[in-house]
Order: sequence, then C-alpha cells, then structure tokens
Amino acid sequence: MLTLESVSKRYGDPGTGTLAVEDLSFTIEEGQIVTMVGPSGCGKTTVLKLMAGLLRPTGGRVSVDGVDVTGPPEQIALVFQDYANSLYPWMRVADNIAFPLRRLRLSRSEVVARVERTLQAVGLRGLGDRYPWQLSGGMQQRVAIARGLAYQPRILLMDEPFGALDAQTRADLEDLVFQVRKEFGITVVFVTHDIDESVYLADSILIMGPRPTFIDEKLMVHLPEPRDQLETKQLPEFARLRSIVWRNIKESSLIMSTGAVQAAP
Amino acid sequence: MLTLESVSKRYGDPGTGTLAVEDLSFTIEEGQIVTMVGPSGCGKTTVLKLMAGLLRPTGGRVSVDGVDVTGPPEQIALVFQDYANSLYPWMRVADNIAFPLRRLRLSRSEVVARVERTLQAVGLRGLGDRYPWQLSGGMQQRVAIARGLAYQPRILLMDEPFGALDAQTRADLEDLVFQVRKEFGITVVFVTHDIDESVYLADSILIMGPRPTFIDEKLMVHLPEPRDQLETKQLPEFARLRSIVWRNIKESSLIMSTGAVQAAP
Amino acid sequence: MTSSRRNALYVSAEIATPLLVVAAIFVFTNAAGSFYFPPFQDVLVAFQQNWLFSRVMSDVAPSLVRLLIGFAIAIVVGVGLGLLLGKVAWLRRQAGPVVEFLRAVPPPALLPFTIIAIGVDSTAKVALIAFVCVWPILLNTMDGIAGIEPTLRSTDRVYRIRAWDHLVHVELRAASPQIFAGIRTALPLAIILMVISEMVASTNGVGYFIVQAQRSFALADMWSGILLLGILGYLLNLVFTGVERLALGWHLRSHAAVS
Amino acid sequence: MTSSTLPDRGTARSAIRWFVHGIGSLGGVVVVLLLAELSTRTDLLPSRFLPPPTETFATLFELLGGATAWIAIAETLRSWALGLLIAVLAGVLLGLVVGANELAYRATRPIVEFLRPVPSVALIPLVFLLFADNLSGGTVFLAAFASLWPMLVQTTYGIRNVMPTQVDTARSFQIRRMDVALRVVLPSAIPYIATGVRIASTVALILVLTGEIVVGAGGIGQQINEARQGSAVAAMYAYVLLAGILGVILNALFAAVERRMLRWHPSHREASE
Amino acid sequence: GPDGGASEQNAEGEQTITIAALATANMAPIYIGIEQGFFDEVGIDLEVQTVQSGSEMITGAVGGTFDIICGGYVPVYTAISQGLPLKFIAGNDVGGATPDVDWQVVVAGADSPVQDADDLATATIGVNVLKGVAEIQVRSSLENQGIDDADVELTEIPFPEMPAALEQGHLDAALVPEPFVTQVLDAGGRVVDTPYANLGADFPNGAYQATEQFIAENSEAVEGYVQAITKSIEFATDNPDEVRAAIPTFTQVPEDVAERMRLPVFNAELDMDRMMQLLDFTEEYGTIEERPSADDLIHTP
Ligand SMILES: Nc1ncnc2c1ncn2[C@@H]1O[C@H](COP(=O)(O)OP(=O)(O)OP(=O)(O)O)[C@@H](O)[C@H]1O
Ligand SMILES: Nc1ncnc2c1ncn2[C@@H]1O[C@H](COP(=O)(O)OP(=O)(O)OP(=O)(O)O)[C@@H](O)[C@H]1O
Ligand SMILES: [Mg+2]
Ligand SMILES: [Mg+2]
Repeated sequence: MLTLESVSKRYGDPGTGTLAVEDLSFTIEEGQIVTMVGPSGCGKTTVLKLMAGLLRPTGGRVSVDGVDVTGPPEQIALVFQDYANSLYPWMRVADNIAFPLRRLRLSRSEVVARVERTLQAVGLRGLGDRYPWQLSGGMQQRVAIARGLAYQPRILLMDEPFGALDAQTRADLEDLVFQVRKEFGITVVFVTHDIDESVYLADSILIMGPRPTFIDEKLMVHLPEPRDQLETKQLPEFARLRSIVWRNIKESSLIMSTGAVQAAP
Repeated sequence: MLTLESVSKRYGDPGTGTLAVEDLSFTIEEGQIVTMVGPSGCGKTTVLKLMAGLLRPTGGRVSVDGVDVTGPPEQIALVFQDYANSLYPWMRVADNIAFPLRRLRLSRSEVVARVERTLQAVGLRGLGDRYPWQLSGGMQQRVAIARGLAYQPRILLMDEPFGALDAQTRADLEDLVFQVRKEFGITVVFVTHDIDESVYLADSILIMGPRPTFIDEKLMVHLPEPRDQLETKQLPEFARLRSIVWRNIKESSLIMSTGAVQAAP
Repeated sequence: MTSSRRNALYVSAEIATPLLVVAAIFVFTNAAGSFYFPPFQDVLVAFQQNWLFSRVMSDVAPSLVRLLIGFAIAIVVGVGLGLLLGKVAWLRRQAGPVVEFLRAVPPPALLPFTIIAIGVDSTAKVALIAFVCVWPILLNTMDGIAGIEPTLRSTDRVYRIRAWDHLVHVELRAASPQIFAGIRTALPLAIILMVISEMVASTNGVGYFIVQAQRSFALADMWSGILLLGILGYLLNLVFTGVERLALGWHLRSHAAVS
Repeated sequence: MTSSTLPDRGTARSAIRWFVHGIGSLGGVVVVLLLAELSTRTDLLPSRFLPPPTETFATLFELLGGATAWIAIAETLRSWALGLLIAVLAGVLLGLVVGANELAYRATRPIVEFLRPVPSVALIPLVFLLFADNLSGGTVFLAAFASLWPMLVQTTYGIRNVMPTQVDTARSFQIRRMDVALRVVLPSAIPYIATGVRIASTVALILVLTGEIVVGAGGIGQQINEARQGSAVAAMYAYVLLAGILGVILNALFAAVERRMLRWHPSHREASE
Repeated sequence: GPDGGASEQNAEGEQTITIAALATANMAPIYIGIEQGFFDEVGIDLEVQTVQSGSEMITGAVGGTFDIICGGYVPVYTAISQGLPLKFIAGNDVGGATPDVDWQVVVAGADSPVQDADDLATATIGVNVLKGVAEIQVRSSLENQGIDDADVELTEIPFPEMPAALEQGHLDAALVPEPFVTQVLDAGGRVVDTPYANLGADFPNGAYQATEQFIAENSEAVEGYVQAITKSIEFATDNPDEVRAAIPTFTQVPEDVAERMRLPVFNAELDMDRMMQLLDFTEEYGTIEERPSADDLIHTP
C-alpha cells in the first residue's frame, strides 16, 4: 500500500522556487492499476519521483506499507519519461535490461531467460546486442519498459511509457500490463496523456489539477474484466469516464497556460 | 516541392548494417500538411533526417524544388523527436528559441517579439528565463516546437512533436499548426503515432510499411476546411480514414515485431 | 568521397606533415649553423649510434620500466582517489585545498623532499613520475563523475544497483571519456618526469643520457635523445589510442554523427 | 523565477556563509599541517632539513614583510598569467579546429604527439636563442608551451563529447559554422575545458617556477633557487609554501568562474532535492 | 628580471654588462666590487643574474643573454673542446692552500661508517656532477693518497640536498662547498678528505669567461672588467669581514652561518700550469675528447 499524506514539493529555493506539488494525499492499494492524468507540467513526474524515493518531499509524508520512503524502496521500479537518457549508452540492450538484475543474484540462465522474454514481450526480439543509440525512439522506450518488467518489482511506476509508440504496439503493451498484473499481482502507477488509455487500464484514475498539483478527482473505474481493446472501449461507461477525464484535463490545462494558445508565431 | 526518388538508407556497414529505408519515393507539394504514420522503428525519423539533409541517402535522391539536398537546406527546419537532447542546456529557454534566429539578422526587438509570441503560443508564457532542465518533459517538447515555429521555415518537419503533451494542449497545438500554415503558407511534414491526429491534420497521409520503409499507402484527405476538433472528428469520412490508417498500422506492426507481444516477462 | 579514399587521405596527411616538418628542420639547421641546433643529419647519425640499438637495454629499458610503473600507479591512484573525492562531498571539500597545494609544488622544489622522505633510488624516481601524473587523472575523474547525466544516477537508485556495481559499471563508465582525457594529458608528463627524475642520482636512463649530453655540449647526442622522447611519445600515444578505442568504442560511435 | 540563482554575494549574510564555507573546507589542511608538524617535531622527518610548518609559516610571514617576496610574487604571477592566457587561447582554438576536422587532426597529430613529451630542458637553448634580451619572456614561453598541451587535449576530448542531436539541431537550422563552433560545440566542451584550465594553470605555474629557477629570471623560482643554494632551508620551504598557496588561490578563482559558467551543467546544478 | 644584453649604455654613459653567476658565496667579489664602486671606476654598469648551473650560463652566453659568466673550469673546457667560442678572461676562486682553509671538502654524516679517507675506498660518495670537476677531484685525491678508487661509488646529487642525503644515510660521504660544509658539521658530521688541498695549493675552481665575439667587440670593456674584478678580489682577500657581511646580502646563507663558515679563497690570476694540470685530469677521466690548446683557453689582451 502506497500512501501520500499532504505531500508538497518545491524545487530550488525554499522561498522562490517552483512549487510543483502541494498538500497532496492519496492511497494506492495493493494490486491496483492506477492511472494519472493531468496537464503538461502539472507535477506528475514529480509525484512519481516522490513515490520512488528519488525526491524528498519538502512537506508531508510518503510511505509504502506504513514505512516512510526516505530513499528508493526495495519494491519499487520506475520507467522514466526521459527514457533515452535513462539507458546506459555503453551497454548493449540486453545488458541494459540485465543490469538491475545483478543484485538479485539470479542464475545466469534465469537472467538470460528474463531478458529474452521481456525483449520478446515488447517486440524487440533479437535486438539484444544492439546499443541503445542504434535504436529508434520508440524502440529505446520499449527497452526501458523491458528493463522495468524484467526486474519484477512489486510496484511499477511508469511515466508516459508508451508515448513514443505506435497505436498497435501501444495496444499490445497495454494488454501486457494486465497480463503482468495477473501473473505477479503487481501494483502499477501509470502516467499517461492518452485519455482512452487512462480509462482502459485503470482500476482508478487520478486526475491532477494544475500546478501546484492536487487531486482534482479520483475516479473509480468499474469496467468488466478482462478488458478488451475493442469491446471495452465501446461500452457506454467507458465513454462516460472518458468524457469526465477529458473535461477535467481541458479545464485545468486552460488554467495552466493562462492566455493559452492563441497567438500565431 | 519536396521530392524523394527511390531513396534508400542503410546505417552502419554497407553490407551488414541496418537497412532503414529502401527505394522510397514520394512528393510533397508546397503548402501541404502531410502526416506520416507507421510502426515504431520503421524509419520515419530516418526519412525526416534525410529530407532535412542531416543524413545522406545511401541510394536515390532527395530534392527541394529540384535542387539536390546535400546538406541542411535553407528552407527547412526540424523539430526533433529527441526533444530533450536537442535543447541546449546552457541556454535559457528564450535563448534556445532565439538561437537559430541569429543568422536571420533580425532586429533585437523582432527577436524578442518572436520569442514572446511563440512561447505564448505553446503555452509557456513567462518561462523564457528558465533553463530547459528546470522544465517538465512536455514543457521541454513545447520549447522545441516554439523554436521551430519562431524560425518560420518554408518547410517544417516535425517528429512526433506532441508526444509528451496532454490532450488539451495537443488539440490546441494541432490547431496552431493550421493557423501557422494559413498565415505563412508553410509546408509541414508531421510524424505522429496518434491516428486521430494523423487524419485530423493531414492533406494527405503517408502510411509507412514495416522496415525497410516503403510507402504502404498514400491517403488523400478531403475533409472540409476549416477543421474543427469536435465536428471534423464526428464526420463519417474521418472515421473511414481513421480505420484505414488503423488497419494498416496494425498489419505492419505485426510484421515488424515477429512473434510480437505475447509472452509475459 | 568514399570512406576508403578518405582514409587514404588521412593516412597520407599523417605521413606527409612530419616529413614536411623534418624537411624544414633539415633546411633550417643546415642554414643556421647554430651550435645548439646542429645539422639534422648529425642528429640522425647520433640517433642511429645511440639508440639503434646500443643503448636500448642499458638506458631505454630502465627508463621505460620506471615510466610504466609510475604511470600505472598514477592511473590507479588518480582514478581511485578521483572516484572517492568525486563521490564523497565532504572529503572533496576537505581535500580540495591540499590537492591544489600539492599540485602547485614544482618538481625542482619537490626534489629535496623526495630525497629526504624516499631516498635517491628508483623508487624515488617512480614516485616522482606518479606524483606529477596523478593530478590530471584525478581532476578529470572527479569532474567526470560530477558531470554524469542525472537520469542515469536516478535510474541506478530506483533499481537499487549495488554500490559497487554502480561505481564500476556506471559512474566509472559514464566518466570514462573524461578520465581518458586525463590519462592522455598525463601521458607525456610521465615522459617528461622520467627525464627530470633521472637528472638526480642516476647512472642510466634516457634522461640521464640527455642531461649528460647537454652538460658535455654534445648537442647532436642531446637532440637525438629528444628525438627518441618524441618518438616514444608518439608510440605510447598510439598504444593508448588503441586501448581507448576498445574502452570508449561506444562513446566514439554514439557521437560519431558529429561532422 | 529561476530557481537556481546563485546565492547573492552582496548581502552580509551570504558573505558570512561564504566565509564559514571557506573555513569549513580547511579541515583537511589542518590535519595535514598537524601531521607534518608532529612528524618533524618528533624528528620522524629531520626537522633540520624539513622545518615544521609553524616555522615555515613564521618565515613566510617574515618574508612577506619585505618587498622582495612581493616583487617575486608579482613577477611570477605576470609570467604565469601571460603563459596561461596564450596556452588557453591557442589550445582551445587549435582544439576546435582539430576536433572538428579529421584531416587537420590527422595532419597535426604526429607533430603534437611528438612535441608533447619534450621536456623543458630541451627548450632551454631555444629560450636563450629566442629570448636573449628578455628572459621572463622565456619563462612565459616555457609556461605557454607546456600548458598548451593539456588545453589542446582537453578541448579535443570535450568536443568529441558534444551530443550529436545538438549539432544536428544547429545544422537543421542552418546555423553558421562559426556559431555552431562557438555556441554549440564549445559550450558542450566547457566541462572538459574547465578541467583543462585548472590543469594548465598549475602546469604553467610550475613551468614559470622551473624557468625562473633554471634560467634565473626573477620571481619566486629564483628565490627558491637562491634559498636552496644558500642552505636557507626555512626560506626555501617558505617560498615553496608560497607557490603552493598561490596554486590554491588561483584554483579557487577558477573554481568560482567555473561555477558561474557551468551553472547549467549537471555538476553544478543546484541539487534538485 | 634584470634583463641583459650586450653593449647597452646606462644613464651615466656606462656600458651595461650582464654577468651570470651562481647564488653561492664564492661570487662575493662581484658584489663587493659593485658595492665598492670598482666597476663604476672603469665605466661598467654590472648587472648580475643568478642561474641554476654552469651549463645554463654557457648556453646563455652563447645565446647572447649573458656577456660574462662566472663558472667552473671543467664545463668550459668541455664546451671549448666541443667548439664553443669561449675564453677565460680572469680567475675568481681557488681551493684552499691547506686542509684547514679548504672550503670544498669531503664530509661524512654523523652516523656514517666513513671515518677517514681510507674508508672512502668502498663508500658511496655524493658529487654534484658526474664527470665534472667534483668527480675528478675525489678520484685523483684518493689516487694521490694511494687509495684504490675502483670500488668507490659516485652518486650525483645537487649540493643543497647533500646534507639531508647524508643525514638520511643515502650517502656515506659527499664533496660539498660552503655553506653546506658548515651545515653538515653542525649536524654532527666530519671532514674526511680535502681533495683540493691534496692536489696542491690554490687549485683553480671558478673563473670568468666570455665569448670570443663579445671579447672582440668589447675588448675595452673586458679589460676594464678584468681590472675591476682583480681589484675587487684583492679587496675581498684583504677584508674577510666584509666578505662575511656581504654573503647574506646576495645569497640566502643565514647570517650566523656566514659568520662561521670557511670563506672561499679568491684569486684573480689564471694559473696556466694548474689549468693544464686540470686539463690533464679531464682528459684522463674522459670528460673531454679533444684537448684544446692553451691559446684556445685564455684571452690575452
Ligand atoms: N529540476 C527542476 N527544477 C525546477 N523546477 C522543476 C524541476 N523539475 C520540474 N520542475 C517544475 O515542476 C513542475 C512539475 O514538473 P513535472 O515534471 O512533475 O511535470 P509533469 O506533470 O510530469 O509534466 P509533463 O506531462 O510535461 O511531463 C513544472 O512546472 C516544472 O517546471
Ligand atoms: N544510428 C543508428 N545506427 C544504426 N541503426 C539505426 C540508427 N538509427 C536508427 N537505426 C535503425 O533504423 C531503423 C529506423 O529507425 P527510425 O529512428 O527511423 O525509426 P522511427 O520510424 O522513427 O521509429 P520510432 O517511431 O520508434 O521513432 C530502426 O530499426 C533503428 O534500429
Ligand atoms: Mg512528466
Ligand atoms: Mg522516430
């Protein structure tokens, strides 16, 4: 169970810095898939980094199973939004994926197996011995995802993980998330800008308001399981949730960029 | 007029390297908005870089108005997919946008005006004196877009430019593209993974097949102008085009990742 | 231009320029008639007499051994200490002024100290080489570590990479382009210090030979020694470039797009 | 707005903070001095030849009371500054050319690699030949020659480090070659160049001192030589101490400049936690 | 620095002459001469520049930086034998006539096994320059006393570091000049051999040289210089207290040491016989290959 209690985070100077998150509280239950949506720059990445223990809150408390998060906790892995810079350019793709597994002291064959399986799962079979910079953007992003999956964390935080992928691959990987959850009982926090995705994947949706981020709304999603790319998306309930999310985003996005998009260059 | 004539591009060794593009030919007319869709890793970025003169084709010919492209031509600007690394970390946001304007020898006030206007247009008003690394991913992406717009090129190549943006901002920027075209008669080549976007923006859609890339299909889009986020997307013609694109992507994506997504990690 | 033709151009440039320079030196030394710059052919004759190969075992070998040991120590200590100081902020702050002080002590002033503390044998010479070569490596390691892409570090923290793996496989690798710059800077310093260290209490070595030649105004001999140093520098650099190609291949190729 | 503005040096409070910070980093120095004092006082090291730091400092203060030391300092600093300036300008310029152009690199490599290991002893005849009437010009030459190489190497490596995407971006906007070199490639290389300047700075200082010792141009080096020849052990170490302190001060200056120029760089970004 | 150059005139119309000297006590006549105005009398404005060693002096003289240099005999012999156009114009200092006044002696540290000259036969002895005058002195002195020098090991260490090297036991003995003799004696060391005195009274040690070119173009000034330095050397010989007082002003020898130390012995004459004897030694020890003739050595006006 992942809990945030009136967490706030200010970057830079205590007085003048950017207040990215303020007084944010919510709880994520074991085994849930929670999606997070919100306008660009509202603080989603900041929240994920707070949960992952990469940033220390300037106020409030983050905890996992009641234990304060002071550094990156055991059970959590994060797939970075900035995927390109989170891959090690001196390691081949397979080594990039295998590197975090070192501390798990798995057998050599188990490591190879995990790497193969996840590479296959993200559609990159046979590319293990490329270097990251020999791959396209979307392929790099999938390597980062594969690394997160191969690590088999209890809680997986994903920051716009499918942003650079085509529709089909994206759909496949969405279903992969369900599959992984089913297999390992993993908890997933998933930031996305794709409204359909945010509804399709979610047990609940956190809709973030404009910066400093607060929870605008927490939507519980009760769509029939197992979900299906075609059927689920045709349900009236899906459409209803979809439009709620869309309305919310629209409003807070307008607030964020005061004066917003209007003048031509 | 931008022309590719049986262009091919192989990365690395002539014999063993990755063949990203093979025997690709098409023409883009002045003032058109052409969108490019295709599975991840199929070679879209490669094609854009070929057009921008950043890569030399290993075969065939790229030309603008009949003149061979041997280096980056005058009239073209490119918004990179890898936006984070295309911003200069030592320059503030405003300087990043103003930098390409140096060679245009504009007056100081004109430069400031362009920077202000484009920052405003992408919803980042007042953030000119931040450094790029003090911004969220989506904000960085918008800085890169602003830089491309401020430059006012005749041909603007955009590589998944809205991938890190929320739905509302994305919609606003889509409409900004129309506005810019109207105002400056600019030609736009636009890579996207968002199928709706690819139809909504396009005068024609290039649907790329699996690697080595070829044009699977060139779809002409005849949707009424001006387009509107709500109305256009409700037209039956929109739905028809949409499903053509979707079907195509689906097929070639399956070919790309042989064996594809199936095994769990 | 095809890549093979381009390569041919580079190789010929690399051969042509030194030949041009040698020709210029040849003309200059013969025209100038300066005692201190004897005709180049005399230097070549002296080179042949001294270094092909009569003094190779007696002078070149002991010098090279000391140089390599000293340089190896400098690399190990420089990288190790650089890592430590790069990682541990308080230590860096405390050690900073001491490091800066030691760096600024000129080797001639260092001499009395080494004689007292270490003595006059080979150990002292090796120590002197190591002492001077360590600084560029140390500074570059420190600065390289400090400049690592923050996302990489965050990645390691999130995946709780073990400290040792993080240090060896990430910090060190990420900093290695800059570490190699440091080693490259230090390499000729090792040769120079080899010479300087042999100016005191020596009975053999290239440096000893050069000093003796200079003292006895055998200028052709002296320049033949300098010639040897230059060739040594070029060769060592070649070896170094090979090692670097292996270690930094990823870096060079991933940055190769720069034209 | 910007969350990374440096602490304002103007206010009294930050001045105090700055001072405290400075004092706080002297712990290592104190430890080393204590060790040196102990080992010489107990004659673990012979104090007759290695005077304890307290004595050396006392001698130094005495020396600083007279004009000779200050003239020597000025003389040394002048040669150092000139030599370093030449080396930095030439090294960066050459590095830019050589780093950006493979042909230039390959054509100069044999000569550069040949010259780099040439020790200053070999240059002494050249110094006398070229600077017969101006020996301090000779020390400048020695310093510039020796510190050119670190600058060159560091610049070439720094240039190699530039992100291809950044250069491609500049190229796609048809930014002029000059601007690309000075405003894209050079800034990416600055972290390496900054390290280079710090290395070159001490190399230049050392070579100025060596030059002064060997050819007898005035300055701290000459004082060191005279003290050494006169068996004035305390004075000699006092001048060595002076040289070291100069090194520390000069480095601190560069570090301050670097902090300003590199505030965008990960190594100097304000900790985001 | 006091940058020199040939044939310059100062404000009073005097010719400026740059002289290169070591920062050692035996350079006293130069400074005393300046102090006493002996050089002004002959119309010379003397500028002194201290360098590290004899070889830089010679290089500087040939390069034109220095007009006159004051160095040892052997380096100049070597230079002349290699064809460098140098000539001796005057003497400066010599070894002492007796062991008591000898100011360059072989000393041993307090804990050294070497007690007297006999023990030197198997000792490690420090000299400032191998194959220079020091090596020649040490070896021929032993030979003179009938001691086999075959097992003597000579190590090259600069003078200033010798006292420390002796104390640390890196050397058994060393040939050092003042003020290092006093420094060693102060540390409990002892004199174990006096090579200069052994080889005969007033063995030449230091002298003035100039390039043939400079002499040819400035014969008057050279003559004036010789005149003034001769006068100054006589003055120094007659007034040892003045010398002791002067030493701390141009060297950094501490005053208390200057009070006590053995003074250099000055002599302006160039003793042809002794010079030839020294030349014999240099030939014998292989320092020079081609023996210059007497005419090649000395400038006679
Ligand atoms: N290192 C930093 N220093 C200063 N401000 C920062 C820093 N990182 C983020 N910010 C600011 O904090 C706010 C929230 O950023 P965050 O990255 O969390 O947004 P986000 O919701 O992930 O946006 P996006 O969808 O665009 O990725 C932004 O206004 C950003 O400018
Ligand atoms: N520098 C490189 N070296 C070798 N291969 C490369 C390089 N860059 C790209 N490739 C390969 O070329 C192919 C096409 O890459 P490209 O980046 O054009 O794809 P893309 O269509 O833009 O994909 P995405 O949608 O994921 O960005 C990929 O298979 C990739 O692995
Ligand atoms: Mg984000
Ligand atoms: Mg791409």
